[in-house]
Amino acid sequence: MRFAFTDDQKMLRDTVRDVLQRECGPEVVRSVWEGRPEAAAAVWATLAETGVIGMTASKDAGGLAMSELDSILPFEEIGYAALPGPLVDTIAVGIPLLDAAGTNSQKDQWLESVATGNGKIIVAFEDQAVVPYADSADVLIAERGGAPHCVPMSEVSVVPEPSVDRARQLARIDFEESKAHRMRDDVDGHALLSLAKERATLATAAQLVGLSRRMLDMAVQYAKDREQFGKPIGAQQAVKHRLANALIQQEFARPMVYRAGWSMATSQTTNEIDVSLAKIYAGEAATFVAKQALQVHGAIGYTIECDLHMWMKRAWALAATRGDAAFHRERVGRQVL
Amino acid sequence: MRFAFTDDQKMLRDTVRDVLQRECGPEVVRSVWEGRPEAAAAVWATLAETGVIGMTASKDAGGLAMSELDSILPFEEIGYAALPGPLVDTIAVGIPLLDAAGTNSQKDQWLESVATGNGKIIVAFEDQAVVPYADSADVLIAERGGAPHCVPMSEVSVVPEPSVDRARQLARIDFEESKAHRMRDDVDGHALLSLAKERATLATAAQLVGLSRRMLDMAVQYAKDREQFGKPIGAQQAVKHRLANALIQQEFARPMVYRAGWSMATSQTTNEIDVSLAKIYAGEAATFVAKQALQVHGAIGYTIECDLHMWMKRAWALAATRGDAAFHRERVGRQVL
Amino acid sequence: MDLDFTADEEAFRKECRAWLEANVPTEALRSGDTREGFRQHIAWENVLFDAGWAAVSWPKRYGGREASLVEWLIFEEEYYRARAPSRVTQNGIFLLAPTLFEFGTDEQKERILRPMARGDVTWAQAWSEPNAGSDLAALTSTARRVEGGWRLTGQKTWSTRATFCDMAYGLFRTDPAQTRHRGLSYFMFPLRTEGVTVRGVDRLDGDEGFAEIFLEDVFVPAADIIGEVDQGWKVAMATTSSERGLTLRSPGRFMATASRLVDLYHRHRDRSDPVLRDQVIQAWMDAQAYRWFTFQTVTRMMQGESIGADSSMNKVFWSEMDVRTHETALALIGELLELDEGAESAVDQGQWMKGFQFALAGPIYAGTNEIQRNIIAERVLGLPRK
Amino acid sequence: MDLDFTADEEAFRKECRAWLEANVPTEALRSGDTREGFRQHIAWENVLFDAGWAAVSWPKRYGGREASLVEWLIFEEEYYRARAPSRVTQNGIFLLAPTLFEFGTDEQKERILRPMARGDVTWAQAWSEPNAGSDLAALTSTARRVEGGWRLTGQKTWSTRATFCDMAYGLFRTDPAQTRHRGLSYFMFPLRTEGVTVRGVDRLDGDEGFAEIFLEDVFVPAADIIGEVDQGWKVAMATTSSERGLTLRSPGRFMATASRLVDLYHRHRDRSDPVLRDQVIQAWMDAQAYRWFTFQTVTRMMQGESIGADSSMNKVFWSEMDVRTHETALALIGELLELDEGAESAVDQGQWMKGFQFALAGPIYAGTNEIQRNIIAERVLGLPRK
Repeated sequence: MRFAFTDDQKMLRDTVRDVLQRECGPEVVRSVWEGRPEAAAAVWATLAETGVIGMTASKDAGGLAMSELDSILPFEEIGYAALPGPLVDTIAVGIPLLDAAGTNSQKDQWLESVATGNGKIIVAFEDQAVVPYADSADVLIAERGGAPHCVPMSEVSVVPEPSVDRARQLARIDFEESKAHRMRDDVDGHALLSLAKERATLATAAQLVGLSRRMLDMAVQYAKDREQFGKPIGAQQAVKHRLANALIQQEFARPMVYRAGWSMATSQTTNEIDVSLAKIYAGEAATFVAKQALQVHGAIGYTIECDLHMWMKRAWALAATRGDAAFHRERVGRQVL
Repeated sequence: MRFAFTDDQKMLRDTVRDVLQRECGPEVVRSVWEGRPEAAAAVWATLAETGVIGMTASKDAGGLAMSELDSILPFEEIGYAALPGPLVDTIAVGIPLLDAAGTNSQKDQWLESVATGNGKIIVAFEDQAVVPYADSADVLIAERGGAPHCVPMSEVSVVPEPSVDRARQLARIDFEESKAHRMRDDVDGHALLSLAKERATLATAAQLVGLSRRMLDMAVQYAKDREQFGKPIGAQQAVKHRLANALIQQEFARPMVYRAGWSMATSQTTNEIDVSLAKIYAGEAATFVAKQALQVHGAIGYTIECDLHMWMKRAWALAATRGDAAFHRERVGRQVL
Repeated sequence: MDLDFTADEEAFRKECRAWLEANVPTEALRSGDTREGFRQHIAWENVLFDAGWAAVSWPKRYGGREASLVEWLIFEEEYYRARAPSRVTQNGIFLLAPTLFEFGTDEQKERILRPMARGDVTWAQAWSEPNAGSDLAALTSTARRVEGGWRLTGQKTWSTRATFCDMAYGLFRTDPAQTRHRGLSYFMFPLRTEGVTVRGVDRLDGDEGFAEIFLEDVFVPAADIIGEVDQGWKVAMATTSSERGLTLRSPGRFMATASRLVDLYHRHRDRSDPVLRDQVIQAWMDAQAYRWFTFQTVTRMMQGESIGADSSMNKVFWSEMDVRTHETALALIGELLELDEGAESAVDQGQWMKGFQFALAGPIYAGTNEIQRNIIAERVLGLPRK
Repeated sequence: MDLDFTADEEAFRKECRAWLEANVPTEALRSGDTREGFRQHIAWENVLFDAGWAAVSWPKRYGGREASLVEWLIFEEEYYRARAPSRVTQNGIFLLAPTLFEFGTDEQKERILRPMARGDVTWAQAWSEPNAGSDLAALTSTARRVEGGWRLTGQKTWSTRATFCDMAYGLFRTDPAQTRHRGLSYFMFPLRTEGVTVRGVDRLDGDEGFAEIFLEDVFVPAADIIGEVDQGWKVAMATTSSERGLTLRSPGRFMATASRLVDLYHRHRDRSDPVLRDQVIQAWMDAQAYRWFTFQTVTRMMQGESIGADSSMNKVFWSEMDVRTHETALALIGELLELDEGAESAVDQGQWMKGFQFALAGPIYAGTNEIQRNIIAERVLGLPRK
């Protein structure tokens, strides 16, 4: 029993953190928010250079063949920075699916270009009414009739459906199915899609942890800086206890997410329930921290001039997506009771 | 629309309050707690003299023919004092049942003596596994086969079942049914028993409000008196907010209870749901206030030397009796949804 | 105690309902916190005033109906039930007007009230300053006495709809030798005049609901002080108490939200788990609790009692109930909750997310709930200040 | 990261489980907080020690097995799973011993540890005083230097099981010229000696679990100070941190409670509404969360990190989880929840109400949760003290 990341995993986290700190300040997120998704393009390119975009690709495909556990900390950092774009879909879900189920021609067309940062994948499961980042993606991997399909975005119709998080370009999508879209039929497409759903959920949970940490950092900083009644508001016991509660909820969510990463990476029999626990705790922590951070900020937090709102809205969206609390609690409940 | 008690109702409340303040200090409750139920006998007698015990009896029976609304404030005061004894059973439930469904001989034997304080009624509905105060009662009114029965306690077997609230002598009871026990068969016994259940629930809710008020008073006083770190603990914002939350929950429960009293007294069609709302809010307020009061008291509140525990345990017991939160929430839910 | 409405009250309700059914615009107006929507709402306020419904509890001479507090609550219930437009005049009618009734001169009342209630002159509050939010007494804006009046200088913030309004009111330090609560006066001042700059600030939901107001030597005639010079704190406190209490958030609003929630529940029953069902029940019950608490309070007021710090309990209760109710709605909606107004697939046109964001301001504005709990603890329970 | 147990760890678990299955008394002992029960529990402690299970993480020379922290957690999981008796030696083994290991002399360790772990000499903590609870530095008990040692005078309170114990430990002011945290020393002192009066105080659940200790000129040899004279605060703080943290409440305890709750749920399924079902799930999940958080912490410790103020998060989490879990159990039981131990109709012999009352102390003792949240805010988040 050893519950800690390896030095390699931490080094990768530090790499991602450095890139995002340098290249993805709040002003970048804000630019995307205001309708300029190209503002994040350079970040994507730098991440690709460091190997993060292709990290889950097999070595044959020029990737690092990294596991779900290896990608947990990078996704946490991506959440911390609120970097917009189909990162989960591309890294955690799309590349492994393409690698495992793509035909040779699909792989030739997409795998290397995506893994090296020259293309973006979005993934649509059949239970999704809308998908994010369709505007900026190059290829869609879609579940249809229980089987995976690989469709160039040029063949996909996209109807925007604005999200409250304007950096998440949501859309309804549709496509005319053709033979060329079908992925390999000599693999168990259903099983791969199931696995893909768990991976999407896990990576989303990791992002939620990062969002939570950032909102808490913002609130703590604000509580130290803002003075009322002649002292920092962070000296008020009510503010202290509010932020202490936020920290507790966040810190008890983290090991749940890390553990789910390990369960996925080592194919534990409990991995579905572990992923559900991760999503429940991470989602509840992030929305709870959001609420505390907003209350600590007061009126300033209630404006779109303050950066907080971009993280808060991402947290609301991600907590409800890839199975909301009701869905995952029910899944846990069926196992436990 | 006028949501206020009359001067008469308030005068009656003041009378009860004065009697209890004078004669039912915590030491009286403690005596009963320690196994001397006779310690409360004088209080019962004084209450009878003021007419409170017989208040619900019809004028024919020498009572004041007072309504469920009239008895709300007295029961709140009884809760405030934590006076032990079958007050709800006798005043709110037993006397009106005896009055409405008693045979002439049952009434002759019990009604006047009970109404004047010379006897105590306990009431047992069929869904009750245990009943309180069987030890100190003179007559039992029991639901059996859906019909009310009136049984002298001398004919009832009583097996004690200790409550965590030692002032509430709980017991399992049983009796051999005989013809003499049957109450009048020319009245709708089923309807009277249903009404009796609502009355028992309502009076219990009123007691819970009183219990809550007393615990909050104790906690506020303690917070003013107890000093730590060179100042009263009540100057700490965490203590302030805890007690403010307690007050809010309590004060929003009160009108729900008063309203249910009015609904019962005026036979509104909504009276079942109104009684459920009263019980839910009063029960949750009392248990919430209990928890806050204990935390404010700290270790001292955690001993049986401090009076608080007697109120706290009564609150736990009453919140769960006459239908707990789950029961009443379901009853409300069926109406609302 | 008589919780039935009187025949007069029932008649009043019937009249409200009939008028609203006939007059409430069938098509939803744009948000009153946008420029275009504000104009639409003002047109509605004109209609409302001309029919005598703009300020039902006011004296008839100012355009009211001299309705009792209970009748006012009935009006509100009917207003929200009819889903009538939100009141962009509320910072005038519900916050400034009570102050004028208590402290204003006859001249001020004659001049100000009717145009305010009709929406001909619109009012914004100007309480906070960048460094005086919760700590209102830390304000630094000043008023300098000049011939015939005063010159105001300083900066105000979180001024709701000030970008669209004509006038504002707030506190300024008239005695520079005094600090904190002393030496302040309560001014009404124009927003469209020389020396005033108003900068809109977008709210969480993207609407331009707030503004900053910059004042540089802005002239205000002496007649536009309310109450006595240097007594502004006392005058203002009367207003903040009505802001917290009944007038800002009457139960009708939450009863309407609760019934819309029940309706949403029925439409989403397929995905709603039993825990959400219970939360829907809780939301409905809480709206009831708030209603009965309010009728009890109103009865106390009608019997001449003053409510004072008790109104802080109202504020905490309704603001937190409103957040919980919207959270429950969003949980019922599930994954699609993030869809914004204008998204075709949005449930109920995205109004629940919009309402949720609006509700989140509840625990912050009109005195944060932290401040309210301090008030409850200190003034109602008597706990020591320090 | 490897969340599987190693072969050695699995073997250790197997050994624990086998021994406990063979040795845990089949009939429940009386409460260890009653005189008779205390005696029964001590007999059990003897058995435990003689088999080498009393303090698994201690060095072998003191009767331990030099188990790793992970192995200690495994032992605890097995111990609670087996429903073995509660540890009446815990205030010695888990609170005093860590202090002795860090600050004690070799002589002290040789003399004290084995009898402590075997239950031959039993230990009570004596931290609080009537006017020094949360504010421990306000204590007024003194130690006067005399030939060969010290004379202790003062009053201690909330001393768990001091009525039954042989010895106690606590802080006394050795330098009368100093105040607050300065000039205190950490003493071990006898409870059955001249000048000591112990008065039992009944807990909420009626057991005589607490005591007050009155000391009048009680002699203590110089050898019974731990650490340096006047440095007692520093020494004590090391202990209070282990009190809050892992050693006092290991996850095994809550996992066992959660599985008993699941079992109760299955037996009361007929009356349990879906909301209670969800609370049962929550209780189970929280016990899991606490377990994984703890394994993460223990890994940090095994890598040489010091945990410090983070342990306050443990304290808040487990204490509030424990209350919630018991509240859920009581809600499942419903109307019969008030039945006490000894009531025939009580569900599970009334243990849930008993456990609930015990759980209620969690947010109070070992530093109230208010104090813990202050620590988290100030020392972990770095918020200003004043």
